[in-house]
Amino acid sequence: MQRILNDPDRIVDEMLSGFVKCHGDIVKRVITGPDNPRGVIAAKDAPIPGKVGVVTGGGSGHKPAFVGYVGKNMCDAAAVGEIFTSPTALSFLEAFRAADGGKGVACLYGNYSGDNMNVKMAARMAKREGIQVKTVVANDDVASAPRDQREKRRGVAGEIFMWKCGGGKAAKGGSLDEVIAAAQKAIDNCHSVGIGITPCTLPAVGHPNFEIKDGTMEVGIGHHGEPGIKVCPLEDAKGMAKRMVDVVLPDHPFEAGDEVAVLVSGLGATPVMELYVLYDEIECLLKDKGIRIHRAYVGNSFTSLDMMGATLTLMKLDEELKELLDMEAWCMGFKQK
Amino acid sequence: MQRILNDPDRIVDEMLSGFVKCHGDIVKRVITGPDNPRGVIAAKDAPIPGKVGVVTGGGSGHKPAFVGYVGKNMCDAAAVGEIFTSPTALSFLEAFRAADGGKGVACLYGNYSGDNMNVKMAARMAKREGIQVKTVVANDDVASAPRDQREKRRGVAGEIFMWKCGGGKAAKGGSLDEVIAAAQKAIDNCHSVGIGITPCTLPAVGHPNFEIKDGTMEVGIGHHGEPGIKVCPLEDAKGMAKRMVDVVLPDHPFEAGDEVAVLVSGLGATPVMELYVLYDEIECLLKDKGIRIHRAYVGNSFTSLDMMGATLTLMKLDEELKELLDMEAWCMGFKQK
Amino acid sequence: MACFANGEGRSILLNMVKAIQGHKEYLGEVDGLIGDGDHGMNMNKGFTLYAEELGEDAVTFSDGLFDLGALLLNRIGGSMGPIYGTVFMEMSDAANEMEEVDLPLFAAMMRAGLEGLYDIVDARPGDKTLVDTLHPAVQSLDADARQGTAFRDALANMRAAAEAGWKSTESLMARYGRSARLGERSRGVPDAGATSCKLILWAMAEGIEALLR
Amino acid sequence: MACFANGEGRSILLNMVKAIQGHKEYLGEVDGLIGDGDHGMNMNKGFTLYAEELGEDAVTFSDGLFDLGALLLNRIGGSMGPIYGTVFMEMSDAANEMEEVDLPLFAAMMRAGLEGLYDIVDARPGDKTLVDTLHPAVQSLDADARQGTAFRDALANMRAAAEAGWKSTESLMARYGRSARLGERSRGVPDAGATSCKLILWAMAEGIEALLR
Ligand SMILES: Nc1ncnc2c1ncn2[C@@H]1O[C@H](COP(=O)(O)OP(=O)(O)O)[C@@H](O)[C@H]1O
Ligand SMILES: Nc1ncnc2c1ncn2[C@@H]1O[C@H](COP(=O)(O)OP(=O)(O)O)[C@@H](O)[C@H]1O
Ligand SMILES: [Mg+2]
Ligand SMILES: [Mg+2]
Ligand SMILES: [Mg+2]
Ligand SMILES: [Mg+2]
Repeated sequence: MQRILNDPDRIVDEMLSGFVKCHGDIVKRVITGPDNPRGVIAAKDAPIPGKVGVVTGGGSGHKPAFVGYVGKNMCDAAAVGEIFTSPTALSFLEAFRAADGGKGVACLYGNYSGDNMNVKMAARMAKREGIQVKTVVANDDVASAPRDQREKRRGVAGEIFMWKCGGGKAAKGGSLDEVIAAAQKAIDNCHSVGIGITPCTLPAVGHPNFEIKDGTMEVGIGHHGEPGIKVCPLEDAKGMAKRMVDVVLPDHPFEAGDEVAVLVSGLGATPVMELYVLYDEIECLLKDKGIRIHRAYVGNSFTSLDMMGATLTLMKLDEELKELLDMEAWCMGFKQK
Repeated sequence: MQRILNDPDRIVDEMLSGFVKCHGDIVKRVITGPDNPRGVIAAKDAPIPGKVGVVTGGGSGHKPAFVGYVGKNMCDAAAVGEIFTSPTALSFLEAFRAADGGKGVACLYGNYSGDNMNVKMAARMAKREGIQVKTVVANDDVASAPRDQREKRRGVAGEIFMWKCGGGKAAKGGSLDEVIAAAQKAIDNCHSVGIGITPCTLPAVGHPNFEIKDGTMEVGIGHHGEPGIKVCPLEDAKGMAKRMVDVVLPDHPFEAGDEVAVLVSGLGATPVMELYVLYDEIECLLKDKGIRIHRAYVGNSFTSLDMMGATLTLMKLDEELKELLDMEAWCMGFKQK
Repeated sequence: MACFANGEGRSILLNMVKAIQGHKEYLGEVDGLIGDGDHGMNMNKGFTLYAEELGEDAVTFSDGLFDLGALLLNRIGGSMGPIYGTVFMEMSDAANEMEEVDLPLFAAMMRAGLEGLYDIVDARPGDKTLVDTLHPAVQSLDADARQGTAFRDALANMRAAAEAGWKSTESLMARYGRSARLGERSRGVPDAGATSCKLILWAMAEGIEALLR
Repeated sequence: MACFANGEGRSILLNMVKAIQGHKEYLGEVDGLIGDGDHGMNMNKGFTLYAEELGEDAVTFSDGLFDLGALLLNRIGGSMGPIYGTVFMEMSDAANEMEEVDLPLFAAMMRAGLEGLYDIVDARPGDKTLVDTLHPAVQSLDADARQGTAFRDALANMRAAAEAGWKSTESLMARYGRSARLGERSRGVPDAGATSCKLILWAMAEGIEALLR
């Protein structure tokens, strides 16, 4: 395994150490109790009294997610788990503490069973401490369950739009219920799909986790390499774009005249140049359908270690979501004026 | 080859098309003559009358370089070559035209023989059109030639600091000579080294360009996979950090009390998480030597397609460079408030 | 009636640790096939940390289970933190700090673990999770406790039940956890949690067998 | 004295195109060893584009050289654009639109190409660049033109000189271009530009030989 690391079992803590050193103008590390030496990552000025706290968290290996979305007008704190492993309940609890400005905490996270269990336990503990926590569970990955079982779907890159809109609402002074409602609306309007073309290697495991045969691609792959809906021969960018759009469009469904935000995220090791080639194709397909692109984001926004491939997320916009999406934001992973 | 593309021979044009669609708020494509259908990428508001134009350019495959550094307070225009191939003289000429606000153009580019020849030819043509062009040639790659032959060294990620400082000077209303002097000082103060741990594959070639054997690493590798000073057994992040610092520090030389800017760039396919681990080690080593870090940047800032590995760049700061570095900037690849 | 001294728990616990450490790669591979490949890594990290913190100390079986469970819950996270954390801590509570553990008590501990788990997950037998290993093991112990089977025989029966349950996950379709989204594609591979649970129950049984008197 | 009709240049030019197209991978590999691997790709793209734009048209050798050179310079870039662009365009200028090309004229064209190149690069023989192929080829033609050798024999001599020059780059240490920074590590591999130059000169010679009368 050709990688840059020391002890694979300590990679998360070392990464956090470097992250905090580099982004001290945006974030800080907060340790509120002795049992969680890792602490959590919080926005530099968190908690903001009188503002609803926005919290997220999840396993590591998805950079910029999750700590890269802590900052102005996005998340106030993030709990950090081991690679591909939910943070502990204690860790979520610490994030709640770090984010709570007295108006309650909106915990906006992805639908994975570990996260579900740990957030639930943490929310219970927080309640005992007098912190009110409400949650939104992202489930935007179309490929992970049929439409009538949306509650079973995984959360993927759509989470970024959920944080942006929830975080924006909180920054505008929204109440906990308003923040939850905005974040819920955002994720309900998000539909994503991924295509994997190479597997990823967990540093502590040392060999690829699963196989994607040369010359094939996995349509609907999850952010941890969870197998997708279909393995098919590798296609060109045009073919991949069509496949992604064909999965995502009918799901909302998106229709001519709809205004959308588009996010094309690399899975980690795909050169960004190729993401623009892919976006170029996607834009053409959306235009052809009469869909209007309000904003587009292209980059490695939600990754899976060294996996090659990309995800497409479309969010249907209304006036409220547009206003929230357009707000300034300043995190390591999301800088917008 | 597992990649996202259509016709490998058209990848650069398709990438540019997607890039311009996505970043229309920052850049535009400018075509000033019929002979170069690709045109060049210019800042949205370029040329700015009365401001010195800042131009760069180079082969593709280095995203965000070069087009990702066109924008506010950085470059006004960039010429775009094929993958790893200098842009044509005509293309550089078009970039000069697109950037010239009547005060002349500072062409800040990297030391590669193709770029040298094409820029020289373009400058000659520009002169005939009444555009004054002066150049700074980046040569910050310590591993590429001994210190007493600095003029032979390649330009690598230090170019970003050169653009930042040159671009800043131009934005502040500096004259052409002042812009050139600032950019020259910036690059003279930059010292870089790269370590490659996997090779890269040119899309049109379809297999890795060169070999880095599993379990080894190439110290001093160039941004196109040019062999380095030494192949040695793969080390951990601590070992790599030490090797990089040991190459770079004696070169200026950097000394206790010096203030520096640090840039740790991934080579494309290395997960960003690992770059933070590396930065964590580098920061410790610099601190130990009494070197003060004024600003640090970590990310995929100057890449080599899908190569794994990283580069370290240190720039020695003085008051002028600090002021220029601290200025706001807004490009796809460099967003700073 | 056969029993073992709660105070001698150290060897049982270390046997469980050894079982996980020895199957770290295997568990990762099984999880890699239809999950995300981290199961071996996380389990190994948690169990190894526990062994390190225990050091050379003696510990009762029930206290050890509590410490191990709390460590998994508070320091490892993932699905395994809350799941095994809950199971082990509930088992510990049910032991009620008794000095000797006989079959009825051990069966009650195991049932408490399963019930604690049911409190936090919706999965039930047949859903291709570790419940498919744990549930038949508990059933088997309960039945043997009621029938007055010898402790040693009951442990052998429990092992067989756990193994059969684990094996059954191979042909099941996952409905919870990461592999749930695979539908039909999840068949043909055992569940990772069911696999680690089988290893743990076997190691626990072996540890107890060596102490029985 | 033997000569060929400038107006029949098409077959010579297409022979050069074919030589590059047929060695695209090989040139990429040679450049990959101590350069950046793009030499085959760029050369192939430029020469193929030229052939496409030429289509079915007839063209004089000298006009074709100019078009090919201009295309490389204006559309391909890299080092090859200015280098081969200059060489071909200077050769074309030196042909002076003559209707027949004999050995003295061809030798003069080649010399003009080399001199144009010397105007824009500092590399000289021994620096492990395409100069090591081009320079001896020009020398050989010059000598044969002075001595009145038959055109066909002079072309054979030129080929041998180019090949020997190309071969010599294998043991040289690079001093210009990307591989220059390799120092000692650049020995043992031929230079990419010297390789393509040899292919081009051979194809050019073959093309001329077929037209000689
Ligand atoms: N909701 C759930 N209910 C019951 N068991 C579950 C659930 N989610 C996961 N599991 C168990 O956890 C195992 C996976 O554990 P692990 O790989 O450590 O965590 P993760 O799935 O978060 O990566 C599965 O094989 C399954 O047995
Ligand atoms: N400064 C120079 N002088 C003479 N020849 C050069 C110079 N730079 C490059 N070359 C020639 O160009 C060849 C490489 O061409 P190519 O790979 O197409 O361009 P690049 O080096 O820009 O990738 C070298 O093998 C060498 O023969
Ligand atoms: Mg996991
Ligand atoms: Mg090149
Ligand atoms: Mg797992
Ligand atoms: Mg080359």
